[in-house]
Amino acid sequence: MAKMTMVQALNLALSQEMEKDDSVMVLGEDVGVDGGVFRVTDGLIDKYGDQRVIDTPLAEAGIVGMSIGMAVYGLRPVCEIQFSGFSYQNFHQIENHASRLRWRSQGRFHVPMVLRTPYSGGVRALEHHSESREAYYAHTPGIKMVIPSGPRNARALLISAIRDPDPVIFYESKALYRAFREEVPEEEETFPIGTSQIVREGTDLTMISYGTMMRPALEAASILQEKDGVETEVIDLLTISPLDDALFVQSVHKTGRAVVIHEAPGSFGPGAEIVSRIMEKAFFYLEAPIERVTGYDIIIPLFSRENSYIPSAQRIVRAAKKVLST
Amino acid sequence: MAKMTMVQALNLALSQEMEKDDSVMVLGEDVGVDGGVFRVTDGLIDKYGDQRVIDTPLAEAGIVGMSIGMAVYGLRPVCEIQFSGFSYQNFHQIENHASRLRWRSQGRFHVPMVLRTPYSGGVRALEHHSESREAYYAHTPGIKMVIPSGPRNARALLISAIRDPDPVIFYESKALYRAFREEVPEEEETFPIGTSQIVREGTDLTMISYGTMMRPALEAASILQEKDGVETEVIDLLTISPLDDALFVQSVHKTGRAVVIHEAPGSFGPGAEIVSRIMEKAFFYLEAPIERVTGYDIIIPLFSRENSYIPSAQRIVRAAKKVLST
Amino acid sequence: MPKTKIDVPGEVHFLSILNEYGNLDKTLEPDIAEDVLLKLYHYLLLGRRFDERLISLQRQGRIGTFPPISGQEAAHLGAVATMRPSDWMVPSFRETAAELWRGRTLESVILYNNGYNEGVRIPESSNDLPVSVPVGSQILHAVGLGYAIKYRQKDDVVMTFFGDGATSEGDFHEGLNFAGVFQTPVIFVCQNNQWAISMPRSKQTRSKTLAQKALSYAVPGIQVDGNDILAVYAAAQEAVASARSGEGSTLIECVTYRMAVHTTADDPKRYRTDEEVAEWQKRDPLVRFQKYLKDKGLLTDDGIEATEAEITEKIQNAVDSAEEEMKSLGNPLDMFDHAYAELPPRLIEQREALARELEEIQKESNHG
Amino acid sequence: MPKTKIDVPGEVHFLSILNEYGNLDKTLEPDIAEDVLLKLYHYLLLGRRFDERLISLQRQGRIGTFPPISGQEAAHLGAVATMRPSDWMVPSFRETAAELWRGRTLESVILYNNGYNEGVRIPESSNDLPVSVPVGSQILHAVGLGYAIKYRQKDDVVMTFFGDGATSEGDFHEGLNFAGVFQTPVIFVCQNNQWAISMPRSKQTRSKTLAQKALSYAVPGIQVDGNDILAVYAAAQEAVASARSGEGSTLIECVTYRMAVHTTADDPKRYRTDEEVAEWQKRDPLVRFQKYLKDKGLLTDDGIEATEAEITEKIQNAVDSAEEEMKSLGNPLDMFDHAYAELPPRLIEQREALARELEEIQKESNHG
Ligand SMILES: Cc1ncc(C[n+]2csc(CCOP(=O)(O)OP(=O)(O)O)c2C)c(N)n1
Ligand SMILES: Cc1ncc(C[n+]2csc(CCOP(=O)(O)OP(=O)(O)O)c2C)c(N)n1
Ligand SMILES: [Mg+2]
Ligand SMILES: [Mg+2]
Repeated sequence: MAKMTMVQALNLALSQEMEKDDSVMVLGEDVGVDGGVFRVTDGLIDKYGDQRVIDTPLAEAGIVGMSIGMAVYGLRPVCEIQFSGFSYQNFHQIENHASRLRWRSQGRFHVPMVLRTPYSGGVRALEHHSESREAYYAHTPGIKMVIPSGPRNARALLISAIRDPDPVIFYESKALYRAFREEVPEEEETFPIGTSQIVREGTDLTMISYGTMMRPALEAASILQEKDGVETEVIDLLTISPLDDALFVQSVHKTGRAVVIHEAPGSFGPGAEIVSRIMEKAFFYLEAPIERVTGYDIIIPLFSRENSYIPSAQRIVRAAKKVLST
Repeated sequence: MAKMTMVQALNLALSQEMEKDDSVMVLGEDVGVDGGVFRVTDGLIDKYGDQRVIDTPLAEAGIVGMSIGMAVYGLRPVCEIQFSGFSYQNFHQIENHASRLRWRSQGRFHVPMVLRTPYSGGVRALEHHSESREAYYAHTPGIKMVIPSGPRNARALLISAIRDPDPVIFYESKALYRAFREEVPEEEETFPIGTSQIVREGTDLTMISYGTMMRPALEAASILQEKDGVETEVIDLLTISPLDDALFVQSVHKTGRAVVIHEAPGSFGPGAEIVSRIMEKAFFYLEAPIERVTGYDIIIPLFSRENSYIPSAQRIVRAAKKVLST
Repeated sequence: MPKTKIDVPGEVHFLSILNEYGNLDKTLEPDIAEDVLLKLYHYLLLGRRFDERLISLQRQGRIGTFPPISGQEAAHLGAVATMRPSDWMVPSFRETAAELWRGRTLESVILYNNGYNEGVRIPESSNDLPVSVPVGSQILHAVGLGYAIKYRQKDDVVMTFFGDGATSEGDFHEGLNFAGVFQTPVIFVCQNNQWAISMPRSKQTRSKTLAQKALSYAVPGIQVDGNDILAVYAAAQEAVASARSGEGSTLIECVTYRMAVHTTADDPKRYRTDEEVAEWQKRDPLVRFQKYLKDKGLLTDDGIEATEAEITEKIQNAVDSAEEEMKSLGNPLDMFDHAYAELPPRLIEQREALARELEEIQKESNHG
Repeated sequence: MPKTKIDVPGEVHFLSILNEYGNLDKTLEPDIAEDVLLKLYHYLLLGRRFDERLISLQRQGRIGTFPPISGQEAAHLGAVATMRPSDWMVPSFRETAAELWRGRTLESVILYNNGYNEGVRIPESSNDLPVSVPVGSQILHAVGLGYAIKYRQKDDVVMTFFGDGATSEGDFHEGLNFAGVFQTPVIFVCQNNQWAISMPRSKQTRSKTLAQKALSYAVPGIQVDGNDILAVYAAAQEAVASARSGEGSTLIECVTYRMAVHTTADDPKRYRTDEEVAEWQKRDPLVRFQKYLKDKGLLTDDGIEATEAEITEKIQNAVDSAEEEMKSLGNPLDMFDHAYAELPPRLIEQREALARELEEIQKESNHG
């Protein structure tokens, strides 16, 4: 086992899958010679050549449309869109085709592609480089939406995504790319898409989150325990869609209280679906209204103010106390 | 007052606004000589000329990007995207620019444009012609998302949308275009964007819906009253975003029970936000979990099976009974 | 102001072999086997007659809206006739005759046009993608397939179709540029039928030809008389050979005409004159090719009649069997098929809810 | 196979006036007033020195990531210098010197680069859009502005900028095509700086030049030495005059070089050689223009020193005042400004929630 950053762990996943299966291809802007602007694809072109690690012209619809064709042929393209803020240029290729070629061809073709793209703020990035729009993809039938929260699960989920027979949008948190290291085993590890995880057990309150927000959520859980003795159960969704509601519903059955946290704007955000599932499946267990702690319904501000936009542990603690005090 | 279809009422709105204000422009594919594939822009080119009613080349990003430039200059472009299923081709222009040029220029520029596009199924249309994706736009900061439900409010809302200083996505129900006629006054009528309406009063149950689904919702309300004496309050949202939660929250305070209806896929759909607002603002009034009656989380099927996909009055009645029996 | 002229590489040519009066340029006549010529004739006529039948079915409410192909049969048939079965076809939505040539059944067309997904059941042996309605979007898939073929060191080629209107879409540009950069074995066939719904070719772009747009990507471009099946065949044959031998892509602009409505929901009287249509009717690809085959002694009036009869029967059988098949396609639950490889839990819940609903409706109607 | 050659209209020329050795083609020398020449020199130098200062500020953590312009000053300055104030500039993100020329303050650049929205406060008198990061997307706004100007029968023009990489985006294609069709008064200036991050121009497209892409839209295209400010000026002047007189658009490809990093987050050593950079350093637009002015007797060594001193002070003042201003920009609540013309109820709630939160934090820290 080696201690790795998320960037290194993702690189390991790509490299190992490419080694094992010559149908796995990497393509995108600056993914080859440059190794990707965040270096996630670093060194792959040296190992696997420029036929498999493809530096493309600057055209997102081109990248995704080409990936669809490759996937239909039977390859397993992993394309990178340099920032999620530029994945709307290819949105029609996802909506009109990637998501529905299986259905449109009655199963004759399918699109086993992965679209990797960095999301979320917190790294003092340029305009258009800090958005969180997982809700768009979660609402789109036919695709899967995955967001890992650390090196180890990122590596395992990326391998599962590559092997998945359906298209997967794979959001990578810029803020977590190099934030911390984790032990990542050399040998292959996968993690089933569509499955969430309890990362901290508790009985008083359920916190549901994913991606970048797992760290402030866990920090809030610690604060609540230390300062108020509150035992918080924290769930890491890992997959946003298809949403694994079983685990958090079960948790709310136990705790009766919940806080949902994400960085994306609150209104019509992913949290709304989580709240609705709890409403549907655990209403009579609820002791207080669920709180959502989210980004505001505005464009995430330029970086000098982004910290006030992004939910903090303090904001989460405050919401938790509100839920607990009802 | 004349009895008009929604198509005619929308045409009246466009014509009157163009008459009154020479900064109002219409552009899109086939909107000029052909009068639009649904004839919403019929005759406008004869009245206002081909400088103001612009047949564009076949390029949606081009249409929306050009509209943004026109709007920045001070014109009021009303562009048509022929079907909402082809509005993803221009999604980046909405996400990256239309929604945020006011913010990006600190108020120096703004984008008073309207993007009109037909949505929803029910008219035996071709593939990609029947989608409902209002949730994408509702989740996008900086824009407004409006969906009228009949000729009169369509006309009034379109005028308000044209006059609105911010970009408005204006979804028009294909199923309602010619479904029925309503009295539409010749004299100007507007309707405030961001305001919903009670269209049937009741005390036992609140139904919240919009657009195409208003008719089955109202039909369900009638059935419930006739067969079971249930008094349903029916709310027509009209604007999806910014969401007017005050009215439906107030209604749920009174009824304690709610059903939310839309044609879009259920998961991460607009209904989730409505449920969440009720959770937030009327939790302690709720007597039963809210039911969502929606399209399934799949691509709307080709037209031979679309009727089983689109929520029907019967399905709504069943959901209402479930809510009432808890 | 004097400047140095840059030598922009590439020329654009126009190819015509069998002109609108049925006159043949012998020097250019492609060498096509007789059985292939007759098969081409069969499919040209089949395309035309099937179109006519579909229009009448549509008018009777027996199928939904669809895009007729009349007038364009040669432009797409001549192109696909140069391909092998293992090659890939990436269609738009106005290449029905080509799809039939490639093995799609008439039944499947009818089912699809009547709103049944089952109409896009594609046999495992077929390498043809389903029709693509979002204009221009399929072009990029062809490039991806081409890249994959090249990567796998196969000598198959990909042929993709689109209209004149599609050349305005960003996807056209990105696709052609990728094809140039990656030298993929893709033949881009533009059926320039003069109209994109109500938009005439002249207003779609100020460019003199569509073929010349290829030069922006260092891809060869050629314009052909798309109503001349020999010219289409010859140009496609050259492009296919070039792609197969690793020399990359070609853009072929077939100058043709949509003789019928855009779709059955369209009223062309709003935007074009009867005279224009009449003018183009004189250039009918079918009439011209018939004359050619007769001149060649390959076709007689009896032969024409026999082909007509054979086709009438084929179409009637297809209509009958499609309408028979539709009776068994009533199950709404099938809409959940092929959403994902494996149905996720939420979709299982939704499918079960619909199943219960259908049962209740069944019960209610039994008791009602 | 013999075919008829189609005469594709349009030629592409290359324009160079002051070559890399500072030699002038007298016959082509544009007629620019002396004060304008000196002003151009001032802004060329300002662009260069400001870039250098911004890089050092970035290295010190006093601003965030930003895209330097060094080497490209002439390519964008020469172009905007031909415009009137009432004309419109639609920038990409690598035209800082042009923005300064047009009236943007150095302070605003610093604020923006340090993550303050206040850096895009645009005066009412200015017709310049804010920088646009999504590559190629702004091109379409220029076309819309051009359409509006034409509709209002004004004789203003629009000039939009983008890089070589941007020509691969669908928006470039759609924009140029619309400009051709609607004959809008838009000048498209492509700063071909040879690289799109790590992607060399040669792999971005197989097309020999970017200028020739204009021919696909029946728009004139010209390639100029982008490090030769006289050539850029001359080409832009002609394009502006043509647009102003109602003759539509021109695409100008300025062949230049990004001498520095793509952004301060980039490491060019990964993808290009020091030799290549050194080769281009010899063609520095600033050195060349300096020689020209000296030869012309407009500039002396003293004059150069004085300009340097003036610029150093200007920059220092700007840094000081920007850093002073930033101190007063701490209020997080300002993030809700300019979201909509009027804040909707939900945003009022959210703003209030944040205000309460900030108050509580204030209180806690007072008591802590
Ligand atoms: C992206 C997209 N935009 C709009 C439409 C609606 N539409 C269908 S066909 C068509 C015209 C297509 O013209 P052309 O490419 O010339 O093909 P043709 O119909 O003439 O065969 C339009 C606008 C669509 N299907 N897809
Ligand atoms: C649509 C989009 N895709 C990707 C990016 C990330 N990105 C920023 S600049 C750049 C390269 C741009 O190259 P070019 O157009 O040549 O301009 P240059 O940076 O050389 O000035 C890329 C890929 C972006 N900003 N926008
Ligand atoms: Mg056409
Ligand atoms: Mg560049």
